[in-house]
Parts: sequence; C-alpha cells; structure tokens
Amino acid sequence: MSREINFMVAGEAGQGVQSVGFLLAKAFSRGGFHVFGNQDYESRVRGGHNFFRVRVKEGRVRAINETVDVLLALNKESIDLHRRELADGGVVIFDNDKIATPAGNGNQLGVPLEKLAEKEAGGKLMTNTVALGAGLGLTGYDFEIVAELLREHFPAAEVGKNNVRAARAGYDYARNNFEGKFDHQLHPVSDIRRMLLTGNEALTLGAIAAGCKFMAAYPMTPASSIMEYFAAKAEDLGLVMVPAEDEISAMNMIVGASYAGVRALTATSGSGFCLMVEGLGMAGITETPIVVVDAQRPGPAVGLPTRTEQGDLEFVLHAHHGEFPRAVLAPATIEDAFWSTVKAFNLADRYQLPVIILTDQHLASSYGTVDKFDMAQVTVDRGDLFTAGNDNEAGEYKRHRITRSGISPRAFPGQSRALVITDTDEHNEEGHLIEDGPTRTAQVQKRLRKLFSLKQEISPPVLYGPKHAETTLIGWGSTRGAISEAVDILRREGREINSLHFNDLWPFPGEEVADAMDRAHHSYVVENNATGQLARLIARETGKKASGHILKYDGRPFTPAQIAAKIREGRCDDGIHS
Amino acid sequence: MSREINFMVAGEAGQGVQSVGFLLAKAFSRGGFHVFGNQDYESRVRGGHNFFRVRVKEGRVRAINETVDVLLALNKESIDLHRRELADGGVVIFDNDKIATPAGNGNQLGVPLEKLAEKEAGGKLMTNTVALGAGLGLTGYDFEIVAELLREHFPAAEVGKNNVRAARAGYDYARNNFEGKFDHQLHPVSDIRRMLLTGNEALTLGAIAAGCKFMAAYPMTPASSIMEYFAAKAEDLGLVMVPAEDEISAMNMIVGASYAGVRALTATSGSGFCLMVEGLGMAGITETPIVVVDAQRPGPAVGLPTRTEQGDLEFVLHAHHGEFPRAVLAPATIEDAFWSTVKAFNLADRYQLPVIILTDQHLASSYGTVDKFDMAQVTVDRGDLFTAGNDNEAGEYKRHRITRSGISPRAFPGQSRALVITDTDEHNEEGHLIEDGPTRTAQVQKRLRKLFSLKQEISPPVLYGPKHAETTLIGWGSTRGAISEAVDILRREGREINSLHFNDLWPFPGEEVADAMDRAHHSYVVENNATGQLARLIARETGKKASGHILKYDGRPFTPAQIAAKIREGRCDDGIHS
Amino acid sequence: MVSIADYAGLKPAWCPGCGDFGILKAVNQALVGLELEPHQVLMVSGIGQAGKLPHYSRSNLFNSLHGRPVPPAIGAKIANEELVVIVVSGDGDGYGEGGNHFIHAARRNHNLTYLIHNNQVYGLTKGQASPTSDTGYVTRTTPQGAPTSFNPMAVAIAADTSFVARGFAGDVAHLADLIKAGITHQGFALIDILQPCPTFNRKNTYNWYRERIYKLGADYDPADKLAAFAKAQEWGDRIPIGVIYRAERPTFEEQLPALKNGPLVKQRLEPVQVAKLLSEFI
Amino acid sequence: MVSIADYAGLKPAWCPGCGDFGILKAVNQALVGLELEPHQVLMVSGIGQAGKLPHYSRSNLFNSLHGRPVPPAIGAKIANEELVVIVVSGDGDGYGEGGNHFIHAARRNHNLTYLIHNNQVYGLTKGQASPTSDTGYVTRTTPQGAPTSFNPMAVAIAADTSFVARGFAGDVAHLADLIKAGITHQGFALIDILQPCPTFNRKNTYNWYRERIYKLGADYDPADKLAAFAKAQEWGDRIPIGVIYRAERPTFEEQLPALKNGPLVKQRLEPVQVAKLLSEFI
Ligand SMILES: Cc1ncc(C[n+]2csc(CCOP(=O)(O)OP(=O)(O)O)c2C)c(N)n1
Ligand SMILES: Cc1ncc(C[n+]2csc(CCOP(=O)(O)OP(=O)(O)O)c2C)c(N)n1
Ligand code: SF4
Ligand code: SF4
Ligand SMILES: [Mg+2]
Ligand SMILES: [Mg+2]
Repeated sequence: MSREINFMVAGEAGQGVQSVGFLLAKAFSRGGFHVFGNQDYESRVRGGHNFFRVRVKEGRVRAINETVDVLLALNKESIDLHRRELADGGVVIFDNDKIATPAGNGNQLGVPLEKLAEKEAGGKLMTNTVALGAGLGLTGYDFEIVAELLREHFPAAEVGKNNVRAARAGYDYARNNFEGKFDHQLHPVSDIRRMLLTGNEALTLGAIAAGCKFMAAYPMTPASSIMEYFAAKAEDLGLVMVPAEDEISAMNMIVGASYAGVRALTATSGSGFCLMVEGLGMAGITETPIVVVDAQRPGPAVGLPTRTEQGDLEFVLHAHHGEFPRAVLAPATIEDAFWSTVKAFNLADRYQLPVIILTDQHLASSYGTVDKFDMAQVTVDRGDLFTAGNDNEAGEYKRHRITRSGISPRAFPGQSRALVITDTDEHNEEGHLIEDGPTRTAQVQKRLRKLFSLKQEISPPVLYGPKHAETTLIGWGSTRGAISEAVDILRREGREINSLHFNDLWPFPGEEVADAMDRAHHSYVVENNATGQLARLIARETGKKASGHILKYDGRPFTPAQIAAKIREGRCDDGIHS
Repeated sequence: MSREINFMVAGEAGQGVQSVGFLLAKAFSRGGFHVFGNQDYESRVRGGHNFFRVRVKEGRVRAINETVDVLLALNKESIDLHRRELADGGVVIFDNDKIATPAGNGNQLGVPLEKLAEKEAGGKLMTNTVALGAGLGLTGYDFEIVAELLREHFPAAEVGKNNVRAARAGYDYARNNFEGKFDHQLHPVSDIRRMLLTGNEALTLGAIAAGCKFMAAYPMTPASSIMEYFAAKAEDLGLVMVPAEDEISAMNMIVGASYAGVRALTATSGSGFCLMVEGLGMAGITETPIVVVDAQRPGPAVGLPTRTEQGDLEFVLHAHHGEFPRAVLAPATIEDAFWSTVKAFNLADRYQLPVIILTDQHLASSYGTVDKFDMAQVTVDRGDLFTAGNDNEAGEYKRHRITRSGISPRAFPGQSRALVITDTDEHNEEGHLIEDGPTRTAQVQKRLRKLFSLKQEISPPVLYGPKHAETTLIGWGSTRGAISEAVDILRREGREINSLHFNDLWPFPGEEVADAMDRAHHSYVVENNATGQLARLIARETGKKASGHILKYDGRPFTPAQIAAKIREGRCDDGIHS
Repeated sequence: MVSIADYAGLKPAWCPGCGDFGILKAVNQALVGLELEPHQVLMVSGIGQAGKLPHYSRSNLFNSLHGRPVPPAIGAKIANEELVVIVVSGDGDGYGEGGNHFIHAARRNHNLTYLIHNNQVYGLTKGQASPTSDTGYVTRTTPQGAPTSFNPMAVAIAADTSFVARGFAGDVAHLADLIKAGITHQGFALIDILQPCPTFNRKNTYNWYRERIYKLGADYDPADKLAAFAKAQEWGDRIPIGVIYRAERPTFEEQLPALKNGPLVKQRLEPVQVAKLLSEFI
Repeated sequence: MVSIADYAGLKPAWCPGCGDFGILKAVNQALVGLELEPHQVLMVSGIGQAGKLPHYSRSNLFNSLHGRPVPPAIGAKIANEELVVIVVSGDGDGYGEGGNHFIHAARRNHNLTYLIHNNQVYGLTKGQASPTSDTGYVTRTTPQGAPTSFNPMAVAIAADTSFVARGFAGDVAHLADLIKAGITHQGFALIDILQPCPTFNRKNTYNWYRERIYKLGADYDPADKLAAFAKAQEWGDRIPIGVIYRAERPTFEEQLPALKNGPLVKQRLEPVQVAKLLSEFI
C-alpha cells in the first residue's frame, strides 16, 4: 500500500464503537503499520453519536484526516452524518437488513451484520465484531491477526470464540461479496512490533518508569484513564492510587507523599485543576516536588467534557497567588507523553517545585503506534539529597537552607535523625514561620533563583521543515501532528513554509521563536483556543507579535487539511481578542 | 502647621496599639487635618511587635512616611526598634517607671503611663489611653475633640468616662512637663468634616451604595473586615451576609444569589481566591454578574498573613481554565475603593460577567481621610433586563440569546413566567447543554464579544506630573500614594519625572502607557512583587518593555522616600526574573 | 391547573433502564401534585447523570458545578425565598466532591429540598467507585475493592439535617410523596434515592434493592433522633425507605432580619440609609 | 531515653492563658510516654492558632494549608507508614474548611491521629464564629447569633471514625492519655479537645468547661455505636470527655497491597516490571 487508508467506525454510545475502533487500529499495528486512532464521543453513556477514526499508513502518522475510505456504520445516523466525508472510492459497510441502501454512488456495501451475529456468533451483542470482520475482509487483511487479537482481548474462552466467529462471519461475507469493490488491499508490511497506546497510557507509563509510586486523583474526563491505569497496576507493581474525595484532597495528598519521599502524581482536567490551585502553591512555598497533569478540555467550567481544547495555558502558568517557580511541559506526541513525564519527575525533584504536564483530550485519548520506549534511556534523578544527616544531630538540618542555586538538599522525614520542617507561611532556613522582611526577601529570591538553572533544562521548540521559509507556523502541544502534516501538504504545493513547535513551555524558551519570527515573513500561531494564548506569551516574553492566528475552539482537533486551507486562503486572523 | 507630623504608636499585640493609632488619626481628622494611618502587625493575637503610623498634614496625604516625629512607645522594644527612625527634633513618649530613659539625644519624654492610668482612670487597662493623651498634650491639640471621640468610641458611660480621664491625665502631664520639648503645635485647621476610614470600609460602603444586598464569605486577612462590616449592617439595612463553611461555598453562593437577581459580593485573599477559581468560571459561562474582592497579601500559600504584596495580578487575570471575559479593577486610593466597587457592580451587571477587585493589605487596612462620598454620583445600572416576558409564554425567553453585543437580556427566575435556564456545560441560546461545534463556537464568540464594549468603560491610567518628562514611573493599585509623592520629591529636586497609574487593569487600557513609554527616556514599573507582573502585562499588550523595575516583596508597603532613593541611585533593576 | 405536560422537557440522554427515569417521573408528579408552576420552581443541579435531570423536566434551572449545587441553591433561595428550590445531585456530586456543603447546609438548615440520585457509582464518568459504593465493590478506581461505604442517612442525622429520607427510583409513587413532603418541609430536606444504574452498577440492581427495601410504617417515629440513627444503620439485608428523621427547627432563612420584609430581590435600599452609614465615619 | 526536653520547640506566640498550652504539654507528654523520638514523629498541621503547635514542639513538621492538614498527612503516612503521623488542626480548620476531608478520611480509616483544638471560634483571624461556636453565639460574622453548632462527635461516629474521643485542654494528664490511646489505635483517631480561648471566646471558658465536663467511666462501653451516638448528643449541662467510640476495623493502609513489603519510600521498582508493562501494548 503506498497511500493511507482511513477507517471510521460510527454509531451510538453503547454499540461498541470504541472497541471496534481500537481492535481495528491494533490489528493494523500488529501488521507493522503505523496507525493513528481518535474517538469523537458525547458526554453520555448510551445513545447520541460517536465515531472513531483509524488512519493506517506505512509511514509515521500523527494526526487525523477528515476523509473516510471505509465507514463502518453501526446505525443509519452514521451514514447520514458522514457520507459527505467519504473519499473517492470510499465505501460504507452497514446492516442492509436494518438500513435501506442509501442513495448515492455505488459504494454502499450492505452486510447482514446483526443476522450474522445471531446466526454465527450466538447473539446481537456480536454485531459490532461482525462489522469489524467485514471491514478487514474488505481489505483482504490477514484474518489470523484479528483472531489472535480477539482471543487476547476477550480472555474468557467462550466470549473469545464467539468474537472470532463473529469477525470471521463478517470477514467471509465481505470477501465473498465485495471483491473489487474496494481498491486497496492491505497486508502486513513488517515484523516490527510497535506499541499502540493513548497519550494517557504513555504518560502513565512514563510516571511508572520514573519511579512514581503514589497517585491520588478524582475522576475527570479526559484524565480519568491515568488514574485507572495506575490503579490497575498498583497491586502488581507495588504502587498506591488513592481515589480521593475531591481534587483538593488529591493534590494535597500527593504533596504529603512527596514530602515523605515518594514520587507522586495527580491528574485532572481544568475544573479539577481549579481546585488544585491552592495546593499547587503549597508545593511551591514548601519546595515539594510534584507532577500534576492538566488534560485540557473546552472550558470554562464544565464546557464540553469529552472534547478537546488548548485553553488552559495562561491559567496553568499563573495559577496560585503570589510568585514561585514552576515548570510547564506540553507533550506534543504520544512518545512525548512518556518522555515528558519522565522529565517532569526529574525536574520536579531536581528543582523541588511543581511541574505541570499540560495535555489535552486529543493527546490524552488518541491512539498511536510508537516504537517501544527504550527503558535504557530513562534516568531517575532525585536531585540534591541530604545524606550526611543520618548520624548527625537533627538540629543541623535546614530544609530551606539558602544556597547559590536556590536548591536546598532534601531530607525525608523519619529516614534519619534530621527533622524535616516546612511551612506554608514564609519561613526561615529551618522551616519555621517568620515575620521579618529580610528573611522573606531572601527566601523569595532563593526560590526564584532556581529558574535560572531550570531554564537550561527546557527544550527549545522543534523546527520542522527548512530553516528559512516565508511562512512559519507556531504551535504547542497536541497540534504538532496536524501542523507538521499541514507543512508537508503546503510544501508539496510549492509553498515555503516551516513550523516551530513548543513541547516545553515554562520557563519560556523564547530565543528560537524570536529568531524564527525574524526570519519568516509571516508567522502564524496555531492554537486550539479562541484568544491566542501562546501568541500572547510569545509577545510578552520576546516582544514579537505574530502576523496572525489560526484558532479553533469548537472542541474538535485540527486536521492537517484545515490548517493548510487557512494558509492557502489567507484566513489567519481568527482571534476574538488580541 | 506648615509641614506634617508623623506619629507612631508601638507596642505588642494586645496593648491597644491599633486603638490608640485609630483614635489619634480620628482626632486629627476631626480637626480638619488630612490623615493617613497604617498598622504593621504580626500574625498573632498577643505579644510580638506592632506599630501604627499616623501621618497628619494640612494637605492631602496618601502614603506613609518612615520618619517619626512622635513615638508613643508602649514597651521598651518599641524604642529599640524605632529610635533610628526618629526625625530631627522627634520625641519618644514612654513609661519612665518601667523603662529606663534610653541613651541618646534629649528627646526622651518619660510619662508614668501605667501609674497615671491606675491613679486617675481606675486601672492598668487605660495605659494606652494615657499615652494617647500624652501624645496629644505634647502637640497642644484641642482636648475636647479627643474627649468627645472617646465618649463616642466607648459608649458605655463608665468606660467612656475612664478613658477621658486617662487621656486627660496623659494630656495634662505632657502639657505640664514638656513645654518646649516639641517644636510643632497642632490646632484644628478647618471645619471640614472628612470621613476617616480604611480601604475595606470604603469598598464595603461602595458595595452597599451600589445596592449589593448579599454577601457570602469566609474570614481571611486582610479581607475579613469587609464581611464583618457588611454583617454588622445587615440587620439595619436589610442585607444578608452568610458565613460560609469555606470559600468554595461562598463563591458559589453569590453566583446563585446573583442568578436569582440580587447583587452579590464575596471577598477574600489569595488562598481563598484559589478556592474560588472554579466558581469564577461558572459565573463566566453562565454569564452571571458577580463581584469578587481579592485583597492581596504576600504569597504563595499562607505567606505573610498580615502584610502586603501585589503578587496576584497575573493570577486573577487568568484564573480558571478556558476562556471567558472578565474585568479587573485595582483601586489605588481609599476613594477609589468606594468608586471602583460601585463601578464593579455596574460593569458586572451590564456585561454579565465576573468583576474582580484587586486590592491589597496596604489599601485594605490603611486609614485615610476622604471627602464624604457624593451619593448623587452613585448610579446603579442593572444592565439589559428582560421585561416583556412577564405575560409571555415561558418558552420564548432565551437566557443566552446570541446578540451583536454579546449581551443577552437577563430575566430573574420566579419574577415572571420566563424560565431562566443556564448551564456550566456549553449550551445553546436556551441554556441547555449541547455537543455540536457550531453552537459552541457561536457561544464562545458571543461571550468574548462583550470585551469590545467593556473595553470602552475601562479608565485609562492616570498621569501625574507633566506630560513630558525624562522618567516615567508606572504603577497600579495601592502604590499610587507613594509613587506620586516620590514624583513630588524628585521634582522638587529638579528631576523631570512623572507617573502613570493604573486603576483599571482589564480589559487592558494599553494605549496611554504605550504613548507614555514612547515619550519618556526611562520608564520604570514600580510594583510590590518580585517578578514585575504589570511590566510583563504591558509588554504583552503593547510590545513595550520598561527600562527597569522598582520592586519590593518583603511584605511592607513602599514609602515615597524609598522610591525616590531608587531613582536617585539609579537602582531600578530589582527583578528576579523577567 | 398545572399538569404533567407542563413539565415536559428535553429527551433524556440516560441509558435505557436507568433509575433516573423513575426519579424524573416522581419529581414531576410531586411538582404537579403541589400545584406548582414551572416558573415558581428552581432546580439547581450538579454535574453527573443526576445533574441532567432538570433539563429533562421544565422549570428554572441553574446547572452548576460538580459537587457544588448546594451553595448556589442557598444563594438563590436567600435572594428569592418565594422560589421553591430543589437541588438535584448524585452520590459522587453530593457526598464526595460536595460533602462539606452537605454537612454545613444541613446544620444551618437552609430551606431546600436536596435530592441525591444514589446509584452508588460515578455514572457520567463511566463507573468509578463513589463514596456510597458498597464496601469492597470493585471498580476501575478500586481494583482492590471500595473502602467503607459512606452512610448518608447516619451522617445527615448527625449533622442535624431536619428532614432525612430515603426513596427508591423503582417506586415512583412513594418517591413522589417523599419529594412532596421534602418540599413542604421547612428546612433542609435530604432525600437519598436508591437508583439502579444498569450500565455501571451490576451489583445494586432493581432486584437487589427490591429484595431488601421495606417501607417505614406508621409505627415508626421519625422524631426520635436516636431511633433514627439506629434505623440509619440498616443496610444489607433490610433497607428502610421513607422518612427516617424529621425535626422542627428554625430555618436559616427565617432567622434573617433582611427577609422579614419579603424577598431580598424585591427590596430597595434607600439612599438615606447609605448616607447615614457615611456619617458614621466622620 | 526520650525526655520532655527533646520536644522543646520555639517559644509559643499564643496569648497567655490560652488552652493551647495545655494541649502542647499533653502532646509532648504522650510522645515521651510512648518513647517516640522526634524524628519518628511527623506532625502535619493546618493554619490557625492550633496549627502552630508543632513549631512549639519538636518533630518533623509539615505545616499545610488552612483546612487541609488531613490529605497531606494521608500522603505522608502512605509514603512512609513507619512515621507516627499526627494531624494538628483547629475547629475552623478541621470541621469548617476541612470538613470534607474529615468525613472521608474517617470512612477510609487512615491510620492517623487527628487532634482538633476546639476553641469554638476562629482564633487566628480574630474571633469569628466557627462551625462549633455554640448555637446563638454572637461574633462579628454572626451578629444575629451563630447557626446550629456542628457536633463533631456525632458526625465522627456517623462517618465511621474508628476512634472518637474528647479531651480538655485543662486536664493535661487525661488528655495525654487520650493522645497516647489515639496514637496506639490502628485507624483514624479523632480527639476533639475543648480548648478555652480567653481572648475571643468569652463564653466557653475554663470554668464553663470545668463545670460541665465529666469523665467517662469504666462502665461506659465505647464499642456500642448507638450508645456512643447517644453520648455524643450530650452538650450543655453535662459534657462527657474520654473515648466515646472505638471500633476495630482494617485501616486503609493495611489493605494496600503495595505496603505488604514495607514502607513505600523504601521500595524500588525493577526495570523488568516496567518492561513487562510496555509489552502489554504490543
Ligand atoms: C471538579 C470536577 N471534578 C470532576 C468532574 C468530573 N465528573 C463529572 S460527573 C462526575 C461523577 C458523577 O457521579 P455522581 O455524582 O454519582 O452522578 P451520576 O453520574 O452517577 O448520576 C465526575 C467525577 C467534574 N466535572 N468536575
Ligand atoms: C483558604 C484559607 N481561608 C482562610 C484562611 C484564613 N484563616 C487562617 S486561620 C483561620 C481560622 C482559624 O480558626 P481555627 O481553625 O478554629 O483555629 P484557631 O486559630 O481557632 O486555633 C482562617 C479563617 C486561610 N489561611 N486560608
Ligand atoms: S450510566 Fe448509569 S446512571 Fe448514567 S444514565 Fe446510564 S444507567 Fe443511568
Ligand atoms: S486568640 Fe485564643 S486560641 Fe489564639 S492564642 Fe489567643 S487565646 Fe489561644
Ligand atoms: Mg452516582
Ligand atoms: Mg478555633
């Protein structure tokens, strides 16, 4: 296969859209393909309309594409809503016993999905697996891969068997009836076995790999799967996940755990982050390392719970009253979700401050294939630890000792005779509360001094495309796949364009972007928000004003084509304000 | 009196420093003087060291001065700590039965304070009032003013009498023994009766004058006196103050009250504001007008509870995830505290959004004389109200109707048959939750559109001094008195200097400051914080970078002399970061 | 005359078979039964499946934050005490995230009716344990089993809630009566509603509840606090439904001097009153 | 051997006569009595006059936020269960701002000792009403009198706190015994301490308490939950002090598989375990 194939599974909540989509993605991943999968769903448990896109390619793929080659429509609405997205030569697979063949061109491939499920696999519940089978049959893909997958996925023997039967029924039906109806046949392309996982899974793996053993959290879409995965592995790996009564508690618990010496994590979305703001500053003034994930969704308030946005950047940069150093990392890809998390824990410990990982629903929930993370590259650096104290008198240890770097060696309570004293009031070197101005000033300076060395650890934004170009697109976080693909599209069309993408956002790595903006004639900041938050940050930190914005705030991720179209059409002034 | 007199009352918590300071200030205010009074105290109820400065002048006075003309020392520590601050010809009044006359020049005036209290006024408890009397006697001030004041202040007949006797004893002692010891005699200067009140009192009066009838809050220094004053007046004026279980509740209560039609207020300091952040965005997306006071103190976390800072600017500008319009006002003077609050309620209602009043401990707790607020200037504008609905069918009313201005007429539940429906999920015009992108986009735009007209209502920064000057000082909030006085001092020394001061901060009125920065050779941003938050905001919004910063973050307010010294010495690069 | 049709709202997005449907019916029946018109009613809800109920009924609606429906309801009630204010919440919303508001609103005795759809699980976020999940119940956030279950009836009584009741989503008529009683009650009325969630709670099903619940009879005296506390301990084999505790005590609102002259929203402050205040500072 | 001198901390900034002095003594005595060394102890406190206690004693100290001492204590205890973790809080801190953590930490039965300095007022912020201010008590935030007082003993029992006790700052020996019992107890041990605040609480003075308190005797059985609830209702004329309720049930910590092999802080994760995880995604 030279080109890519885009599948879409669509139906209502409860019909198994998610599981068919995932299995489809995994089946192709097992065959050595690169895959990107993304679910679009509503904030309800049954009904409504959901769809899952699976993009399959031999080369790397990191964004969705809005055209559809194969639509597995589990209900009629799915056809009505998505037929316009069908590519030339695209096909719709649907249950022709339940849905009259829709008008239109000849790509409507009816399969008696439910009937086959009942006849071959013991029940209606298997309908979606029949559709899965049909989709794969259409492409002539290796059935054994799917069969193996289904047996793993449904470990109960009977259930596994029924699913394999259901898939087989769909597969055979397609092979027997649709020969020549679909141009592209897919066969496994390599033996390389990549991981297929979501941003949240990668992030949680990163935390575990970094030695994080404590998590406390409260469920909130799209962050919940982090706590769920952490909890699932707790028993095996000796981790603890406390399901807290609220986010305030979760945040405060992790500060306590970290103070006592254990790497600790919490994860939430905007509303929950709001409730964590006070605790964030507690970590700030007590200089306790913590890692907090804000998986953004459209706000304010409850907003659109299952959708995506990049609206929290300025919030997380400035959350909490008063001033203290923090780091903000915004992983752009599923790989980054792993590595940024490892980095987050190391920065937190080395600089003794809170590190915020800013992701979003799009990164959190999208599936992608990535090479297996190389554990040999994972380092765990706990930073400056006080060790001499073990047999010293406790009185000598000063938790907030003033140093040139601003970093005071940490001791953990109970691990030596050193007493570890800290306070959210302004305090002296010992950690006791104070009232005088000079001590206050010295501690403020000590804490803020950490920013100088912290800044050295921040990765500059990543350049994609040629160094010199007429137009530079600037982005951050999960839009990287879409932006870089838009660059590819536009370069193929002959435009001189490149992109600069931020993974690490604070302390702000401003030099590269200032240079890039100087080099380019036009610089457009691409953001999944309405007011251009990164553009403002760049202006503040570098004095450079972007030539325009490409903004999207309908809760949906960008596609490469949307960005490319904006550039082509010269519509790069979307800002509502700024 | 041509020049000014600076009193200081000093002692430990529990000795009545606050009440002597206040009575001193009030006595001079009653005599037609301008007065500025400010207390410096610790976060404890007894012991420690407190002092109260009272600056008395015939002309306007809006800042403290660090030199002391008359020190009323209620204990020995007060002399040790403050003798260096004595002006030439300054005097110390102290209890010479209890404290050996301190070494030094001849300005040590011993008074048997406690003995007089016991002999003349029935007990030790009156010691501080004896000191008050002595201080006034020293200046030869009209005793009847004080006597009247004491009788009002202590309405219980016996207590009042004893206080008058105590004051008399001190007064007479000073008159009889200290003739010629103090250069400056003070006599009432006019019949003008000004108000003497704190920023918090002015702010609360502003709220009441604006028709705010509901307040919910949780105590937190330096905001508590707002809720206390509001509660004290609740019965008389028909107000309700709910002492909530926490700040989350307080914030959410006021949103509910406002939704139901009553102007509503809450007030807190940084930590409490952290807990209100989620509710702030609830007001944002439901377009419910609310007024929230953040009386800043040094952070992060608990910080220095009784001291001052301007560290929350960036926080309140960006608090809450996602994007919605808000207004931020930062009253600079006690007068402003009243008028900005009136304005805050009108803006909140007209634009249906949260308005944050950003004050700080210095403004909140300082006493000043102001002309009686002219109630005729107070307007109450409830904004666009839906009235037609009274006899219409309920179905017709749409709370979030999309309009050109972004403002949808408000109806109040139960006041007509119109049903008032709103939701913190993204919603349609009716207020019901939605999932689709176009409705989302339209509602985001509708809300943000309000910023355009809101911006017209924002006051530009206030210029002080000549329009053209070599140096411009830029400030915001409570530093105005100190900055403008520093300008006076430096201009008297022949420097070309002016200042530009922000009262309203968001939507940001950037034009004037950009122009002023262009006009001046040097522009220094003066802030009570460590990182230069206003300077960053100016850079972001106007692209202009200040030439330097004058920053102070030891929890103490600026004095005019400190600012002037920085300019003289060319030390305007205090920033830790930025 | 009001009818059920007046309360017809949007089409529910709940799962088929969800206990919330029964609750919706009972709420509407209660409101019609009390001859309340939609504009006289304000529902304040939190976030969760429960919190969506008011969209599917028809009245004034303030759909607040997760865990926070009680405080805005308090604000609205004080602003306009003529409104019948009903708080609609879930077990996670009300007892987890919102636990602090619950115990303090109860203590202050705000005049609200507080419905908790207690499905013993976080429904909207897909099945994590809630505070009321049965002890040991396994979910994705409690793979080793949920910790000791929160006892809302017992805590409500201890916190001096003046009306404490339990209903069942499967018994609409009984529940509607409870809701009516709750609305009529002067003070903070908690009605915890056993609500099957066929999608995520496979343990506490309609049958599970039906086999265990029994109605408190005329012989039961809800005025006796100690007896009520004892009754509140029943769970497992036998689960009482009905009014478990009721006390007459002044509401927060009736103790407010400001409300003596009618709803706050209708009162005007006279400029002379403010002028008097200013004078106090001279 | 540990002695009281080992627990000598900074000079207290409390008012003369404050009940907190007695509590400080009792805490130190209890720690010495249990032969604990300062480095084995962690005090986590909130913000308030109470919250300052650990500065005046001597041990590890995490002085957290107002209302939040319980969650960081939970985190620290789970991180290192060898630490004796004592939470020091005030009535505003613990029952007001921190009410939600209280009821849920109790339910989950974290292995902590929770001291509440209950002076029935907000001390540090100068005398506003707290949740436990007596009903009708007038303060600057409650000029018409405080609403119904919060009953910590009753709520604690209802929330399944496994050790519920009340002490008195004026009876140091008895209080020290209670604290020892609380520390020894496996599970969440609440000790509410009647603490006179001579500066701001002019009603509930040493004498007021002394006239009313009595010690629970050997005839009282703290294992009986209903009796304990009845006992918890006593306030006014007679106020019981001592252990009001005690139950044996598994702590949260002992149910954690991760802690089976010793304190979390001492455990290492093997790279092979992570490698195995990665393989699951292939
Ligand atoms: C502050 C905050 N935390 C978490 C969430 C996510 N959230 C929405 S609903 C819900 C749980 C709902 O459970 P419950 O209250 O029991 O209602 P149900 O859906 O079961 O009716 C959660 C955790 C949120 N919206 N806001
Ligand atoms: C979030 C937050 N809200 C409010 C405060 C202000 N505050 C500090 S201590 C306190 C009350 C203390 O009362 P209590 O807990 O009873 O302790 P006490 O001083 O009486 O011992 C308050 C309201 C704060 N520091 N943080
Ligand atoms: S998930 Fe449960 S509570 Fe939610 S609608 Fe479905 S059945 Fe009802
Ligand atoms: S104010 Fe009350 S609680 Fe605080 S130290 Fe003084 S007496 Fe003790
Ligand atoms: Mg629930
Ligand atoms: Mg207290």
